Amino acid sequence: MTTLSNHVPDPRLITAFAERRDGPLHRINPWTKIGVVGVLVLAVTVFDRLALLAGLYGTVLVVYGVADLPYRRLIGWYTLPMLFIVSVAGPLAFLEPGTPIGGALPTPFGGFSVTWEGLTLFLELSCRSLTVVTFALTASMTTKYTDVAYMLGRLLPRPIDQIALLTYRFTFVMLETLEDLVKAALSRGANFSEFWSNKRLYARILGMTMLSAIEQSERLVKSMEARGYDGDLTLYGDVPRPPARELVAIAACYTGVVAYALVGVYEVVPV
Amino acid sequence: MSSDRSEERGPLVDLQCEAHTYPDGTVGMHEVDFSVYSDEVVVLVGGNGAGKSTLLEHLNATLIPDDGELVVDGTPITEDNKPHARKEVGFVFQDADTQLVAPTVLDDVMFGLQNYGVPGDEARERAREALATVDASHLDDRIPHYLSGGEKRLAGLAGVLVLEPSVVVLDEPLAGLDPDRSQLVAERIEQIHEDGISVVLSTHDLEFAAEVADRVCVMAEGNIIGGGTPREVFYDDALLADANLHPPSAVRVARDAGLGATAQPVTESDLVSLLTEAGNSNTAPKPSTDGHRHD
Amino acid sequence: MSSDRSEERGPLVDLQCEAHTYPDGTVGMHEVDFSVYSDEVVVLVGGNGAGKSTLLEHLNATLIPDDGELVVDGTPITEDNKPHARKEVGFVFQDADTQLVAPTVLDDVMFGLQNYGVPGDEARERAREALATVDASHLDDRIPHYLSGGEKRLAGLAGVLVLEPSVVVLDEPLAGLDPDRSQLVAERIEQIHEDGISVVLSTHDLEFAAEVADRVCVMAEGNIIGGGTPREVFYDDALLADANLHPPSAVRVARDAGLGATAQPVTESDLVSLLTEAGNSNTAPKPSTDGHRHD
Amino acid sequence: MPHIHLGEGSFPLWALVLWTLIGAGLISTVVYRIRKGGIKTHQIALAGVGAAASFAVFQLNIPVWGGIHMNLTGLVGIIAGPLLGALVALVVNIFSAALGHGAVGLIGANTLINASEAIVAYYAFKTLLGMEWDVFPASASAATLGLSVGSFLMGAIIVISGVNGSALPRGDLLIAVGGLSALNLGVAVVEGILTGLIVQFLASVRPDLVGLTDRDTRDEPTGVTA
Ligand SMILES: Nc1ncnc2c1ncn2[C@@H]1O[C@H](COP(=O)(O)OP(=O)(O)OP(=O)(O)O)[C@@H](O)[C@H]1O
Ligand SMILES: Nc1ncnc2c1ncn2[C@@H]1O[C@H](COP(=O)(O)OP(=O)(O)OP(=O)(O)O)[C@@H](O)[C@H]1O
Ligand SMILES: [Mg+2]
Ligand SMILES: [Mg+2]
Repeated sequence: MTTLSNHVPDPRLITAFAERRDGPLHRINPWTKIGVVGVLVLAVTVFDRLALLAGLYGTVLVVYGVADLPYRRLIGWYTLPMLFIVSVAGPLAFLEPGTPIGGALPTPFGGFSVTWEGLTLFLELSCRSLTVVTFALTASMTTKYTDVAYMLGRLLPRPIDQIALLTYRFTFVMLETLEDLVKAALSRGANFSEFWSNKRLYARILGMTMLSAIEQSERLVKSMEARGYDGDLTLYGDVPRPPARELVAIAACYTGVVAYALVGVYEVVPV
Repeated sequence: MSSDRSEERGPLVDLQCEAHTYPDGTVGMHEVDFSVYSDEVVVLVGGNGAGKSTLLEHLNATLIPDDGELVVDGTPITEDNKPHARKEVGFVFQDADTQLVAPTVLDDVMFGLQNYGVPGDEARERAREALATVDASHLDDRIPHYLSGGEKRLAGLAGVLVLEPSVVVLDEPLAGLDPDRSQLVAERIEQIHEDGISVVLSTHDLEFAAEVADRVCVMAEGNIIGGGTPREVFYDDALLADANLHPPSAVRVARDAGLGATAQPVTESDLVSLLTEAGNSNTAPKPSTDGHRHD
Repeated sequence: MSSDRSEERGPLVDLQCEAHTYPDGTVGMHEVDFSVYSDEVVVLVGGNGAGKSTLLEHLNATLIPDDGELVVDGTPITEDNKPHARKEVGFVFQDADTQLVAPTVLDDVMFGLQNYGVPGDEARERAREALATVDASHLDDRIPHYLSGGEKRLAGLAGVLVLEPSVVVLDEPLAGLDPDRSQLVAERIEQIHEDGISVVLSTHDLEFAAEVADRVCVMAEGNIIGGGTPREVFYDDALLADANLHPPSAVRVARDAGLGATAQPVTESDLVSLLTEAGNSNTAPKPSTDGHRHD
Repeated sequence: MPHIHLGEGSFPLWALVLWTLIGAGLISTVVYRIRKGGIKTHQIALAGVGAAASFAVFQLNIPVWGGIHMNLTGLVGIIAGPLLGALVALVVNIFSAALGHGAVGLIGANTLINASEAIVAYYAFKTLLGMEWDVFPASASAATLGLSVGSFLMGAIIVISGVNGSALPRGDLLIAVGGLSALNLGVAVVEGILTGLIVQFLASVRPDLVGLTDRDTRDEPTGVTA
């Protein structure tokens, strides 16, 4: 559907990859993947050299390919995370103190130019962000729907787990509602290409989506209470503990990152 | 219908309702007395907005009458023992999507058991059995999102049957289903009935109503305006006209063809046997009968 | 059917589709060639998930084939002239709720006109007329959200008719409607057809299909596996079995009662006239039915 | 310019820990209050399906300035109330992070920002309605205000944390962040107007909905503020 964005990954597509394909990453324990996400977050936060960050990013990109996922889509999905980087690191690239690249741009406020340090910062931030984005997508696209649900049930406290489980289940339903509304309006000649002259149409479509959500929730309450629900949806299913070798690998990753941080970055442990 | 047994035991569910007013002020149902006896299939028919869903939702205390009483298996239901009504009266809602809340079909069937504190292993066991009774064992690890309409409904039915209710209520069980899936669901309903569970359902498909009902209740404008056996109801023109209903196909055909005077067929098979009997009793040469693949 | 006229003019809509794959990889439809000629009612039948909605949504370029072409009234539809397809082919979606987006019914009917730049007064005038053609003038200032299912569908139909399309596509127009409202919608469909607009619809109600169709297309697993007049299709056992369908009631009754050999009734009224003629041609006053002599 | 979430790895470790702790503190408070009041099934269902809708709406491309995306956080706050609104913000951020939008390590910070939007929008809306404002101006202003507070908070979080690896003094960082906040304010106005129109629409088809919100939160007279 053209109006639904291709800059935002469609949960239905993500789930389809997880459910219908079977690559090497599909066979890795979901908890291990969460562990890797954690170690990557830590790593991109503490690593302080562009080369290191770029290496990490490159590795994750390779893993994405090994998992048999489409690179072409990834480019579109990078748009939103890159926007933060461009809007924060963009100005910083000019403001960052350091050696200017090429000549300065004369402006009323003085000379203006991108510095080497600014450029490095920009690239560092990009690698940091895209490393985790890419791996989060890899994990989402290779972890089965039920495993995700069980983990949500495990990780989140009540009642957040209940809300998250329902959100996960109903995202698919709500997407279809939204899509149906857009389809129906398009077939009567609606024009979605300009916002300001069509703002009422947008409001109605989004309003109907919300309304349908509210009414769906009213029906949901009835059906859950009819089966004795009182705010406590526990799932019996579970995701098994990772096998020993995966645990060892994760532990090694964490140790490596922490050691590097202590020695290389914060210099807590003198070399 | 083992009516002696049911009279002896009294109704399984007995609803005395003065009226039901929705929060926005719409009166969904007026004064209604409605009972379900053991081992019967009751079908509610009536136009859109006649109050069928409103009535059904009173039977397990999903809705509460403005003034009145619900008695389930001899126990009056109050705010405190709603769970009793919920347990004895299983409810399959029309909207199959809101019925399935858990990540897999098996989890969903176990959902009710878990709410009543059945331990995991036993719950899993019973859930598998319930899925088997509706011929849906193969669905156990499927995600609700990928189920077809008919499969969703079977899963919803299993999730209710697993609680071993004495009455199962179904709101428009055939809505949106193709003929094959409708038949599958209809067969499951018949089978539940054979297992000794009473069934109350609403439908717009009067052929289906004629087929499964022991008793038909006709609703219009929030009232039960009549009822009886399918034959009594579907040959009562005045009653059907009041409810804006038309008789089922077999009745119309028999009528229009001037056949219905004495035999009064209500289902397709009634009509067929009427016609074949008539044909046989005639001396006329028997027409070619290639079509005994009646379902 | 003025088939000479339609042959002369070529099809109104012509879809040549290699396949349609949904974003998640599901193939909703395989190779399909489908045309709609002027002044005909085409009915798609098939089980749940057979691909009916997928096919219908191609007819006004809501969906685009992976590879293939849609030609509307002689114009091939590309990314740039989708509006042409949207204007010529009106689409009434199954879910009436996602169809009505304006605060009142009249506003909603005017919605399409405003999109095409028709000035307010004229739009209002035409919207009122469109509501009148579906017998829904009294609904004009109601809030769509509070309408009954049948009323919503009439409002949706008016919103499409007002655009004066040459083809109207309806996805399961009778879903969820009571018999009275079904009949009202069915009558409106007949009337649209009489006004010279071609109609394409999908339905699970084969009695209704038999009633309204000039041509029936049978779908299964994303393919059109057969088609023809209702009589051809509903007496083709092999075809129906392939699509997991059962023939409509009249056909089954005629079959099972051994009446169908030559007369082959497909609608209830066919059956009735078969039976009454048989009755009349006979001297027997009672339901004697060797109606196979009828042709 | 889409609605911007903080990106992964942009802050030093101490800031990540700090914002996660504060975010967790906010959520704990909310959870505590909800549990104390006894959460009702209908609240769970409303929050769950509401979050699903908010997440689905994010898929819609709104063609302003090359395309923006919104979660309608202000609207969620107005409909679901401050407590559920905060939880919805968390859940939506978790799912967004899983799809590569937003950041796993900064779920705390991003939740803080979105929850404040929902909470402020809710109270502003109630207040303005109390001052006899019409539905449209009240909801549009409330949402705009909520989202502005959110974007201000986001700017503050960046300035306090400092950008990972940048040697720029905080004062100069303020200038860079000013640009970002300005963009976010622009989006806030668009989303505010849209929210106003949506609430107006909802009020026209289901006038009871605003009252329904009342019922959900009546037992919570004092609000949770970020
Ligand atoms: N949640 C609600 N709030 C307000 N009014 C309602 C609600 N649900 C139903 N009603 C109204 O109550 C009346 C009875 O509705 P009900 O849903 O019971 O009819 P029904 O016989 O089940 O119709 P259908 O065949 O269309 O399902 C109708 O007038 C309807 O508009
Ligand atoms: N949006 C979608 N995304 C993915 N798959 C889809 C989507 N819509 C339909 N499908 C799949 O495409 C196939 C054809 O579906 P379609 O809706 O066309 O069937 P249908 O004949 O209209 O069925 P029904 O009678 O249940 O309406 C089915 O396998 C269905 O699961
Ligand atoms: Mg109903
Ligand atoms: Mg369909």
